[in-house]
Amino acid sequence: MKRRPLLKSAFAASALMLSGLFPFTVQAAETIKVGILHSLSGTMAISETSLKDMALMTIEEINAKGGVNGKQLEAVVVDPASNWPLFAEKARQLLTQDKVDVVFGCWTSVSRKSVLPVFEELNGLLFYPVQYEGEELSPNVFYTGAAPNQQAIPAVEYLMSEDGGSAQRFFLLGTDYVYPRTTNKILRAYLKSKGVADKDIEEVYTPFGHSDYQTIVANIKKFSAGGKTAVISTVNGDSNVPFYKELASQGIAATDVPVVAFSVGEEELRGIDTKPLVGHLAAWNYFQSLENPANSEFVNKWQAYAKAKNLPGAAKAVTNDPMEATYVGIHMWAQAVEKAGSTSVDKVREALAGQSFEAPSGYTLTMDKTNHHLHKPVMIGEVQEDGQFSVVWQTEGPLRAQPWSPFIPGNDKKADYAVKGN
Amino acid sequence: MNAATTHQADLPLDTGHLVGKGVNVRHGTILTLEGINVSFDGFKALTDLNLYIGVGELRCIIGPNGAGKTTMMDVITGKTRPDSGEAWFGEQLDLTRMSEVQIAQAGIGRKFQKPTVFEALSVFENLELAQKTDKSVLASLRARLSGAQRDRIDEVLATIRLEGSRQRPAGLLSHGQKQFLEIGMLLMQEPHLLLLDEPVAGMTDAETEFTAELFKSLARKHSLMVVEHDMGFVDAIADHVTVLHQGHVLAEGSLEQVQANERVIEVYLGR
Amino acid sequence: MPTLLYRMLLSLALLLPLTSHAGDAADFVAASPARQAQLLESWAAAPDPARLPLLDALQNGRLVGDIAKQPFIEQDGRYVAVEDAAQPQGIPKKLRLNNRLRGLLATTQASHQLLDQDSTVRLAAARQLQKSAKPAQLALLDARLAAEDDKAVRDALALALANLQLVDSDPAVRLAAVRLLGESGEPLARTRLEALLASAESDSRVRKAAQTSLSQVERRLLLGELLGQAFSGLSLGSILLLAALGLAITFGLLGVINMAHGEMLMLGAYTTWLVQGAFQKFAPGYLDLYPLAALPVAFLVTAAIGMALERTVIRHLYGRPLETLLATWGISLILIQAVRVLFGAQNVEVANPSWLSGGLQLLPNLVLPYSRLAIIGFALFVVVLTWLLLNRTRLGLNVRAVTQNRNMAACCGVPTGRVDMLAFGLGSGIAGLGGVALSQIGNVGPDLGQSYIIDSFLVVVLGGVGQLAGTVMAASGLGIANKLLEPQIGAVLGKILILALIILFIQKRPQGLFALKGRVID
Amino acid sequence: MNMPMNPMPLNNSLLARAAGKLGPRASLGLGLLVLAVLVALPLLHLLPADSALHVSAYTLTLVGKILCYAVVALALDLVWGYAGMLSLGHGLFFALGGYAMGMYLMRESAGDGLPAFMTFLSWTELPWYWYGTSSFLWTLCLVVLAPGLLALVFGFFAFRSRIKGVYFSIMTQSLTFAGMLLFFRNETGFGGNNGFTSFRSILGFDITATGTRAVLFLCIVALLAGSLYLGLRLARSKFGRVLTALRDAENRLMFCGYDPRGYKLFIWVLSAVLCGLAGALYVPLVGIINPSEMSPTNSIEAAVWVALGGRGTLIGPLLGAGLVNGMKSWFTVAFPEYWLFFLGALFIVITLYLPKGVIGLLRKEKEQ
Repeated sequence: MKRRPLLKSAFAASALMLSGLFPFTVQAAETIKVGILHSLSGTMAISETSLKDMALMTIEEINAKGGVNGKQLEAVVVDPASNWPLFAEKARQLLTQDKVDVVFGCWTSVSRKSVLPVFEELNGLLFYPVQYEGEELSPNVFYTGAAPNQQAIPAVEYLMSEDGGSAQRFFLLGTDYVYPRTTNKILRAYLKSKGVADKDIEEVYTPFGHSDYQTIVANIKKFSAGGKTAVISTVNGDSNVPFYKELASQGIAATDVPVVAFSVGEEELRGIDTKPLVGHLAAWNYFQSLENPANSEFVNKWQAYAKAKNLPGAAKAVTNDPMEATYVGIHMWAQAVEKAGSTSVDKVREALAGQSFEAPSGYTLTMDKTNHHLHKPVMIGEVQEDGQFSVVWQTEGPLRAQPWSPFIPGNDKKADYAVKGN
Repeated sequence: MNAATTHQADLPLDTGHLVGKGVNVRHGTILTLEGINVSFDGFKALTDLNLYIGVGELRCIIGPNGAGKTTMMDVITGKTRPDSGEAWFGEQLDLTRMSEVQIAQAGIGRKFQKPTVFEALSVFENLELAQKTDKSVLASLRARLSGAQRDRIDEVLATIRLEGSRQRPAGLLSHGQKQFLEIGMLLMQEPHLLLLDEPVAGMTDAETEFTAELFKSLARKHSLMVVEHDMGFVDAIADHVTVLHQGHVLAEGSLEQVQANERVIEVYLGR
Repeated sequence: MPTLLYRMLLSLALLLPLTSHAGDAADFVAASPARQAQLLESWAAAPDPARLPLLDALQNGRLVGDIAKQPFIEQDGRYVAVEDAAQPQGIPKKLRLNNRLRGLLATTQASHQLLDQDSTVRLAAARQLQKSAKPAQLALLDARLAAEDDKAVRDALALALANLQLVDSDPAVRLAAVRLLGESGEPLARTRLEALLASAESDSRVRKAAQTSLSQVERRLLLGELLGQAFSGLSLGSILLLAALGLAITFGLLGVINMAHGEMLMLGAYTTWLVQGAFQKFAPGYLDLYPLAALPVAFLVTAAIGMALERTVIRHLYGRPLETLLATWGISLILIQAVRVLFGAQNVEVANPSWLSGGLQLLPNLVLPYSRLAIIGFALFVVVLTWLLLNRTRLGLNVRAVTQNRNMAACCGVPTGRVDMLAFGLGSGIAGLGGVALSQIGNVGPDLGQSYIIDSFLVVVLGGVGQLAGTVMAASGLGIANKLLEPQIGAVLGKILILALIILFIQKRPQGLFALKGRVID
Repeated sequence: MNMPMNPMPLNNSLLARAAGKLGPRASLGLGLLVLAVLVALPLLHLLPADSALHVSAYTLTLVGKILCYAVVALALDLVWGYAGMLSLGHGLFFALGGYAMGMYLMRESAGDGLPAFMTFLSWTELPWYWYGTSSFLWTLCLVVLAPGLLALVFGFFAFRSRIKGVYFSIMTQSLTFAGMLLFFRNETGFGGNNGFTSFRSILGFDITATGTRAVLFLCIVALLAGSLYLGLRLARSKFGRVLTALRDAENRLMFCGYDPRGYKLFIWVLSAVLCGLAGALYVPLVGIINPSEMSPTNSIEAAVWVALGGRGTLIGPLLGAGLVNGMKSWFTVAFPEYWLFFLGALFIVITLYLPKGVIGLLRKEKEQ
């Protein structure tokens, strides 16, 4: 029987293909399928895992209230494993194989850029919950995180104010990718418009996962001798811990050189001893420490959920801005589906315009009528000893997003409504 | 693991061609070693070694362990560069300036102490690879065995008595068979000079006898240099013996002469 | 001379008993942030020892106010009334400070501490004022300088005063101030002198003196910078060394391409976190000692895991180094995901104990963080320990025997299986120790090990496989080279350049820095 | 140099060839069958979506992706399985080919202007290495030249100083790591972390059109078939036997008069070029190329495909790439949190119990 091995390999190969053709799904009768596309392994798992859990909690909450249009929501969770081509593949799988009606997911800009063509080709619907650099406006994406004008610029305004320490010099420190670069570009233009000279702005980028901040902190020290300095940090994820630890051990206190971060929230602070960091700042649209009934309900619900599901680190479960944005996004989508009476993407998109929701931030957030972004309030929080932020400043009300920042040349020609292939 | 490689000279890459088709042996000497010194981190492996091998000669080298036999072979084959001294192949080829590959292509074949054959390849293929021909990459890509080449392989197969195993993977051969295969590979290279490091180690008496016959028939056509501990074997083949000790030549002559030499006795039997 | 007059008046005012500070706390609690700033500034110019408890409470975050804006100081959960406040109404709220107020508070506290009995307190206060004194405090500084009898404090005060006197209307005063600043090594002094030179300073003597002082200051600053660079290179080197040392044993001696080595570092760091948690729970009084306790625990835990891996997987793969690579990579995937499932994907918090927080201020622009100093020392300690273990113990002898000739060692009665296991355990344990050190300067998360694995292999290969001295040289060399290149061409290009250099270097010495020469039999 | 780096089963390649010889008709038949299925897939994709036989874009992309990986596995096997040099940097060559194609696709979608990320960096003209990338022909040259030249230079130096075994693996790993760092930089001019995305068209055809996708898929099948044929010819030539000899006893080969450097360099560059070609076809198919393709992890994974399938054989790596990636696709949906455990355990089991890979297992059964 000399042919057997070859037949066997053929069998193996065809089994393999079948597994590709019919991925793991369980068909249930009357449900609305919701895709969740967050990395559960790889480098981004650190940030995205809790968003997946938050999405599941929100879906559970909606289901407990009777679902949407009388149907239960069914979550389809996949793991794109922090691998960008895999994001595109999984997005296609969710839309065409699992036939989900909406996808909540992505964290990094590159993952969003990777799935964008898929969503546009298949006319899917993606809710993106993280603050980002703007410069994009797809009809198939709703952005529930902040655009640069909803985070970066108010933070700098605050730093330049008397209460913020009247900073005159700015050290823009970021991880080398698109979000920090765009943000810093916008900030530079903004600072120039405020009369800050080029020599008073220093822009430094470090690679992903950079862990040795000795030289950079020494440079910050040197730079800060030239006048009241603030550091504007767009340092990403894991690099923050060594950065803050180095700041503390080289004796840079917030009173001397405040650091305002756009990517550090409650979740990131869990990994850092915050005692030496008191007074450093972060700018977000939501903080866990906000005192209002909607938020305390939100926080309690999350902590109870974490405990009930026995999530790792449940004892210290915290909420943060992207989690709130996920929560708000799912609720808004559910409201829009109810309003449209259908899960059809085109109808839901129409219904989403102008949709509003009482968010845990204590504000009523509204989805803009045209530009697919939320109107959001901006808050500056100071790091406290307990790893929480206390809000030291906030905008009067929600701001409208400017995905095409006026500080980037050429953007004045871009339409402020969603167009395919931008 | 390490590093005789540190002795390697940097050579240009394109050495895939025969360096010299013939070896100039006008003075009847195929190999000349003069004043060779080699040391490893202070340890003197060869000191002021002088050795001459004539064309068609069958020379046996004996000597206690650590006498420098293998290092000498390394010097001849280009594996180790001498710190000083001269090594000539024939009259014109300076071995100290040639790479291992160039030396092999010039016509020096070497058999290792431990038989090394290409274990994943068949006996036939082992011989095929060793065959004297253009060994460049391009030639190998296009290579087709001609009838004459095939006949030559069959001939050698017969010589080393491995006709019955021609398609067997070399890795499955017995130790003695591997020794013969390696000798056969040397023959395929058609070298002018054969260096053989303990060729009969691990062979049965019959095999040893056969090997002795084989070597004697090879001499005249080729020059042979045999390192061996088996005195019986040496007695059977050698007309000329060199004794190495502490990196230089202690005595030279016929086996009887050498065995009668006081210093040799001293070295072998201890003081 | 209006200045002189002004100064005399102020000095007089200082000598007068301060009329009313009875309402200070109440004023402050009731005030808006802007008014609070004004209050602090005025207090800074006119210190009063009686105000110190209030300032301390404010700084510690113990000053609270109730709904009626009455001030209280929180003590052990009780609210003690300051001044003549009644019972608190409702739950008093902590007074939140912002950075501006914190800065002013530090200055105000310092000017109050100038009146302290203890000269070290006064010295620290004077140093703080060098950085942040405001013109309104000129008179105060003048008065304190005159009254000060401790030389060190007087020098510090003089320097603080000189900062303010740079804008004095009297050229002689300015000249003296400029000369004094030349003695300073503060980065701020350079800025101030540069500002003076850029201003419309008319007096040529002052200008000239400022030039001289500036170059003096710059020289001192340069020294600090160079030392700082050397230190950070050394520190990075010590970290690379700790990361690579375990690998030098598992890879260098046993020949196992241990891709799970990084995970041993990670497990060591997680063990530190667990030990910290245990201390928080059971011995909060000794919390500061947790890193010391974590060392043996981390060593034992990772060594045990290493030995278990050796027994179950790796021992089947000796002599097949490239296959150990695949198997250990599988192990590393499993360990990472296991930690992720057990402890969560997020980083966990490992806090520096107080004795590893902060740093040694060697020069005004050179701080050597205690954590990094400790790591350099620790790295040396581990190297020495490893050397002793390998060269001075029976186990070390056995390990070297087995790695050189396994069969021969077995014939001599060396229990090779046990030696392999122990050696692998040792390598893993050392990696665990490295993990404890890494937890003090970086993040502790499931991916911790991944970021060190490539560097670790480079260090071992560059140093020469199986060469402890080579590993040490390679680690410190890489660290220093990285830090020398970083300021010139940036972190990324620096790293790429170093990788390119290594690839070229390996050309010349394919077996690493410290390879043995010798005859090799094929 | 007794690095026991390749304790390859003695007679593995012999057996491989034996198997080939024993049932040439059967294997040819099977090969043609697989080929027919692979050619049929894109044609079925052209059917209307509601047809029962319609093959979805998802399936086509997934299978296409796996086929690209299969080419990488085959290329890696040529240097590892046959020549005994384990490269942990093949991801770099794959990515370089991908980037070369990506440059063309970016130019195509940018039209006359600069690619969007350059406008974003405020660059006003193309960097020199972008010249000519709007031409498809030059792009094809780049796809071959970029990985080929890099491999040539690196290989020349590495083989000249006889870096081999573990050293070679670590050096290749550093090489791809350095490449990743370089491409992550935005100033390098390849889009930084985001790399290239949002392609519109290729040679004027809409890149998401079913027809384009089908043709692309056919190209990948052709590449795979071509590489397989090339591999087969090489393995059966004297060149292939020299490689095997090189793997098992490099010194013996040198004393036979062969210069190993030329042989190593040839197979190394060929392998890099194959990877580059696979990368070039992969990019338009999945729609993104970014530096994480160069991460050392990806290259290690490629080695795992080869080991799993069975190195030193031609079919093994293909099977390995298919199995691992198929499982990955399935596990990441079925057990998103636990799939790494499966993958990790798989590697351990393979190395411990299946040193000859799946192919070895299948053959062993046959022998019984």
